[in-house]
Amino acid sequence: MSDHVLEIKNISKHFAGVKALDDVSFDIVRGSCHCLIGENGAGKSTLIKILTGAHPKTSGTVLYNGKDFNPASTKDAMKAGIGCLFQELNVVEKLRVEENICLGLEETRFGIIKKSSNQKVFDVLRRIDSSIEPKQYIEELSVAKRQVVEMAKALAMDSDVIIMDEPTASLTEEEVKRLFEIIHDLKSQGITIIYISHRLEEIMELADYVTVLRDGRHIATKPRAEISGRQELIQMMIGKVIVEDYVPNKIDENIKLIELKGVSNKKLHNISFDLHKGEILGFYGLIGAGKTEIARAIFGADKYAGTILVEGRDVKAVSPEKAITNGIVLVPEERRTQGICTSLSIAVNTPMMNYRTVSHKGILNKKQQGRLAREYIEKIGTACRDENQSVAFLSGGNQQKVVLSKCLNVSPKVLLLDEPTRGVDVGAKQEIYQIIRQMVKDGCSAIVFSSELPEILGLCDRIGLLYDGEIKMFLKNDEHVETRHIMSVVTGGVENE
Amino acid sequence: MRNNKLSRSTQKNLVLFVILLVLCAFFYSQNNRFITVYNLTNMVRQSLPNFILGCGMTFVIASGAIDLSVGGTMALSAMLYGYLCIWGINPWLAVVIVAGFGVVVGIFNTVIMEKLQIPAIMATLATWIITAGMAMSVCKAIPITGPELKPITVLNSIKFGKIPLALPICIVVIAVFLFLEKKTILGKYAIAIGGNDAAAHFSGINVTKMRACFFVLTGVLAGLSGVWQVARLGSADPTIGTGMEFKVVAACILGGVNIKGGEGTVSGVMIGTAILIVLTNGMQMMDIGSFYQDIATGLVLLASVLINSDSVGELMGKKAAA
Amino acid sequence: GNGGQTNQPSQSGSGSPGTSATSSDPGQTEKGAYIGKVPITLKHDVHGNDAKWAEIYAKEQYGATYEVIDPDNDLAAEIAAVETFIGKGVDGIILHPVDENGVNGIIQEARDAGVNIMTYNVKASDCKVPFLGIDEAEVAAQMGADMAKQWIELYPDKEVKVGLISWTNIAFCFDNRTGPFLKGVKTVVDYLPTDSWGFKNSAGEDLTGATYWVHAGGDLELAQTVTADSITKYPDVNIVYGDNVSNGLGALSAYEAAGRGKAVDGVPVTEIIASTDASDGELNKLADPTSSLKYCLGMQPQTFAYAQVDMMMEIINGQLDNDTYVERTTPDVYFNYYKDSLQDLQDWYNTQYLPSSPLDLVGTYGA
Amino acid sequence: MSNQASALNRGIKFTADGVQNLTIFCIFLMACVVGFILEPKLFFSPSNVTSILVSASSVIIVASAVTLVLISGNLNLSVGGTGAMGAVLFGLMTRAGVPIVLAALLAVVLGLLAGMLCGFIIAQFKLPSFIVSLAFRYITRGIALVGAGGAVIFGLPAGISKIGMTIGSIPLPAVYAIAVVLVFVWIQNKTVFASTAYAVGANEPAAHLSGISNRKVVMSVFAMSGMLAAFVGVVITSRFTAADSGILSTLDNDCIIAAVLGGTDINGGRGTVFGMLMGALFIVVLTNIMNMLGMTTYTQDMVKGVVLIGAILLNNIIRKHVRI
Ligand SMILES: Nc1ncnc2c1ncn2[C@@H]1O[C@H](COP(=O)(O)OP(=O)(O)OP(=O)(O)O)[C@@H](O)[C@H]1O
Ligand SMILES: Nc1ncnc2c1ncn2[C@@H]1O[C@H](COP(=O)(O)OP(=O)(O)OP(=O)(O)O)[C@@H](O)[C@H]1O
Ligand SMILES: [Mg+2]
Ligand SMILES: [Mg+2]
Repeated sequence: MSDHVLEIKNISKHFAGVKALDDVSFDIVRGSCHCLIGENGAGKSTLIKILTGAHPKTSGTVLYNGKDFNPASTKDAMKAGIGCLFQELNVVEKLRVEENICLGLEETRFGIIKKSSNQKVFDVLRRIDSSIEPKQYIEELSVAKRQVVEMAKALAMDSDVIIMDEPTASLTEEEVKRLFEIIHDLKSQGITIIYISHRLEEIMELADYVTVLRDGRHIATKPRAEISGRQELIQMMIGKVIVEDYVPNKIDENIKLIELKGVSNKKLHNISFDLHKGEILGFYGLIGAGKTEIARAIFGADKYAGTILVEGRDVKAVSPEKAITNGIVLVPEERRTQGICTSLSIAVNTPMMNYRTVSHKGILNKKQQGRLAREYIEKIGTACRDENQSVAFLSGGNQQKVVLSKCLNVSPKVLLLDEPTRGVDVGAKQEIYQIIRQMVKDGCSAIVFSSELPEILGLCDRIGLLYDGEIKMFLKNDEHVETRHIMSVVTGGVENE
Repeated sequence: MRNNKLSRSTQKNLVLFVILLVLCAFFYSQNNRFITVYNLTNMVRQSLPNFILGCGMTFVIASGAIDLSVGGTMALSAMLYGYLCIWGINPWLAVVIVAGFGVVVGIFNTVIMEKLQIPAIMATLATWIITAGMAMSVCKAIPITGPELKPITVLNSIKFGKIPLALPICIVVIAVFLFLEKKTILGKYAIAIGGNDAAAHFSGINVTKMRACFFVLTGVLAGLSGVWQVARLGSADPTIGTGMEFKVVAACILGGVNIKGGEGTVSGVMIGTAILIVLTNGMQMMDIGSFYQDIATGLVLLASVLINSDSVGELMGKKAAA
Repeated sequence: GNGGQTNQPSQSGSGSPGTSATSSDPGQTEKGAYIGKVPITLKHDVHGNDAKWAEIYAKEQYGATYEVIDPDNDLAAEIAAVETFIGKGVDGIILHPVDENGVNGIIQEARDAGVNIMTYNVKASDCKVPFLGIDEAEVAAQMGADMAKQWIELYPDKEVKVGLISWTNIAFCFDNRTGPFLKGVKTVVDYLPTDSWGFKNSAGEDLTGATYWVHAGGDLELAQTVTADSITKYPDVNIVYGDNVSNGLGALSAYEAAGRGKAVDGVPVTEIIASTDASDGELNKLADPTSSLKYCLGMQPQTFAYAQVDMMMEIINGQLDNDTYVERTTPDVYFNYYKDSLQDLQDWYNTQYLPSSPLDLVGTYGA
Repeated sequence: MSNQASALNRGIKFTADGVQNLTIFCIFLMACVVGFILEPKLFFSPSNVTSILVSASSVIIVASAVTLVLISGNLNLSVGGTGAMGAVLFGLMTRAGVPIVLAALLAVVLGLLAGMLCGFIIAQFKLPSFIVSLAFRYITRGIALVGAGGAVIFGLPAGISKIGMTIGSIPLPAVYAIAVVLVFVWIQNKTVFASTAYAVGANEPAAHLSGISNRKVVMSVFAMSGMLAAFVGVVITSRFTAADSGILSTLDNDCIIAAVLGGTDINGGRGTVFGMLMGALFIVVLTNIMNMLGMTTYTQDMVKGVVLIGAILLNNIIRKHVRI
């Protein structure tokens, strides 16, 4: 047997009008951790879906253990030994943990489930996270623990190859560490890992080999040893190097746009802070620290106890509608489910937060609507066919730009940005940062909620550190900021180390 | 916490069961003939189709679909059965053939849903229009009858002491479906598909095939319900099953099945069915006109979704806390 | 039977029920009898009034308790209703079968349970219990003949063509209404078409003669739409019959919507329309000299209700054997714009229908 | 990556909505041609055209609003019951001597309130519209039955027939239908309200975070459909000079079918009133043709079922291939 567990030869995949993969070839070494990187829409997930039988390929061949491999379904691929953790969460809330892990793998006779030994389930679970009980219902678990269950499922399948598509997107530091240990463990057992992530630090730490895709094409496959660092990876991914640097904004300390006084709810404890005019305030914390909750409370999307003053007035925030009239807008963290209406066109999405710019007394001016959309498309450089294109057919970064257009159209005083670049590729990220900086220059203030420290450090004037629903401290952003210190605070360490 | 987690659906069922008992007690206090062996077994005999279709519909709705075609399938099955008997086919063999026809309808539903990508509600609505129309047009809407139908009508009059055959049939069907729900992949997969069909798909479950199973279940049960109605009525009437789809769906919702899928138990649906039936019968026992029964059904349905809804639950939880 | 009264409304319109006087001993049981009634539906005025008259009469005449369960034209619901009454422990059940073949089993079950039961209007196919009918078929035939004669008299050179808006799926309607109606027309004209519609009466005879024959199922809207399309296709049909109130008035409204359905001083312009039931809606049109609805068959809800209760009480009191088929008949009537005076119509209505409707024919159309 | 947009040419391009509308329009025309070939003398005769328009009017009027209900991602199974309730209330009031216009107004307001309450419960408690409107279907129909005592209410003043009569050869119900459709085409195309309905139907959480009030939208579309349903009940009552508690028994399905034939997505976010109009007219023309062919109502139902599947299939194909 060759030492290549998978050989990918000249794979192409065409969707209606889109070449998602174009003549991709590379090999994967048995027992290695093979990382796959590329910008959004580069074709990573598509490749995975072909390997796991979720999509048929248009042309090309895959050799698995030297033999032609053409799985008709994910079940086929699983049986052959290719297990997968897909990008979206794939657990069933109303079933128990053990039922989820066994789902699709039950030993049955005539459809009747045999009382199988769930020993393996116990073992696998205990190895990853012993705090999860097999009898618990998924709906009682946190998002992160649900992910762990999913991972356990892939492990329980005795796979030869395990594919992980952005598994760490919503894991805590601790959990990521444990995941990496597991990956090392698996490798030592001869299991091959295919690992996809946008977090290049993880790639640098984990990879044995790295394959870079760009626009559906194969750019390079290199052993880890031959890669000099992150910059090289980024260069391969986008073709040019981007420098992130922080420029302080002009802040008027006398004007407080927003004041929070002792805001609390289910997840928040006594949150108090001010936002000054012209300032970009950042909130950093790990997943579950309560960033989204603060954003939603200010935006009036969730209930809270305590006071929020907007320009000195108590808003008794009741609804996003009111918040928008007060000049506050939110870029929500889940773009597809909260930010845009995918089935509608860019032109229809753009005025959604403020119809007054395209209507008079409730009557819509379609021409004005088109003009407005085109104006923003040009102003912030959204790549699209024209303003009548459905947002569904845009890439992630461009969808995010549509969300920003919506917010810009309000001429907001305060911009709330929750994970503004989540799932957005490196190139589009820079463009989005540029838009945010420009908006602040033009007179609005912003609060950025992010779990990516570089983003916070590159944008914000002041940084609030969150841990478990509480603000632990505020820092001024300058060259003295120490990342080690920040990390220790947000992971629950002592405040004044 | 610990007891809580075991029993969210069991708790709901208990509450429903208590409501059922309270209703029964109330109607008994109004007319003590409400609780007699005759009246209680009668309710089962009259509503056998509601009970057994409820069993199948639980799986369909829990899996995130809906089957609005059951009424039409019942009618067409009844007509098919009538003609088979008149053509001289053995009445028991005819039952099997009708069950087979139910399988065909189930597969037809699945094909238009899954292959043609038509939402369940529209697909099964179309099937309902077609089957109900076909049932009416084959006989020009005139019920068919004849001595050939005699053997099946025996089913309606068989009694063990005071217990009519319908009761054991009902119990057996419910037992079978409880078994299917708890002990076979059908129950788990229905919840899995309804709760998260992508997860089910990526777990290697053939979603289309499972959906076909669920629709075949309701198809077969609708076919058999059609035969049962022929046995009850002594004639194959093409209006059999009119409005059945909404009655069954209403019972499912009342029984705690989530219309969006991912949640629901056969036992809950059986209690829900029983509540609706007790309500109708009890109101008749009190000599309340049938027009008021529609209103009562609507109000009960509304109350049950309100009680099951999260936002109302939150509201009440908050009040309890305050 | 004891039905053979003449069909002139002025005579049959007397409110006193023929046989009620025979109930010699009203309060025979101390507590009073307990009667359950299962009509075909309560959604038609005739049946609703029938049920209400029966309740009043049962209470006043016999001190009986009387309850109704409405199956609304659904056989399964009808059987369930009878079962419910058995469960409630009634002394007797008065049943209007939805389907003549569908009720044999449940009648037997009631008898087995020791509950008295009789049918009315529709006879169960396997009938072994007393039955109260109406001499509707004879009257319908007379009305058909009369209408055809009237039309020929008005328009001697316009060929008679018949359109029927009916319940094509109920054999009872063929037997007692549309079938006899066609036969009546045929006694006057001999050239009606002979194409088969595939509708047979319960004797298995093919019913022919209509130029169009559509199903409207006693539903106003459906009657209106199917008639509208028939008007387009067969504009020269001139004798139109709807076999119940909704079928008749639905048909009329379709003709009206097509700009027809009119009369001048009681002389129909394009067609002559007949309905069935003689409820206030129909009588209003019939009396109106500008409407072409000029004939109406009329069930007599009060007479009929009284006769039912009397018959049931005889059964309960042992004067009639419940396990023997006995047929009684009550008289039916038909009305005609040309012969019946407004006062007669109003009097008949006031007797037969409960005084809930503000019908005032004399005031509206008189003088 | 950035300024491609301005470089792209802008010729005339059909959106999926446009293609769908064109398709259903062509299908409707084809049905008309078939009708004309089968019955050359009768099909385009004034009486037949009138009859088609009158038959379609109830569905067109109510489905105009139901299309918006579907666009907002909801179903309304209670329009038939609401219509019957409006009819009975109108009948009872006019019989009791309430002035006709006032009675009609009150009936329509009752329909509006019933719809609004239904929409309120759906939006406020975040309940599936299928179930809530099903409950309302039972309740409204029950109220209609109780109000009418089950029977048809006759003895209404002759004056009410003015509301639904035919003036010359122009039937008023058809005039109402045309007026309502025009208003709703305008609403759908020109108002912010309709835009918010599309947004709510396409993605409710996103619309919420854009400051669009789901409750306002849902209450409005349900109120509109309830109002128009009651209005249709009034018109029918005046046409029959009788208030029937059993009317409009198939209206719920018919409205959904007309809208879906016209390209409305049952899952929300897509659809046009014009498409619904074509869908409704197509169904009525089809029925008309089948009636003229002498098909029984039952056989017609079968054909309609098959047509429904075909139409949805066609719409899906268009959606798949017109990727704009
Ligand atoms: N089902 C589909 N139909 C049409 N186009 C698709 C489909 N799935 C993916 N694409 C397109 O194929 C391209 C590759 O997408 P893919 O999901 O593989 O990217 P990715 O590298 O996984 O991106 P991300 O980092 O955002 O997950 C994109 O342009 C995408 O729009
Ligand atoms: N849908 C959900 N179901 C259950 N728990 C949830 C859900 N969403 C969030 N949580 C949990 O609620 C807590 C707070 O979540 P929140 O979204 O406010 O955090 P965050 O700091 O914004 O993190 P994120 O980086 O995910 O946005 C976390 O423990 C998280 O796991
Ligand atoms: Mg991906
Ligand atoms: Mg968050």
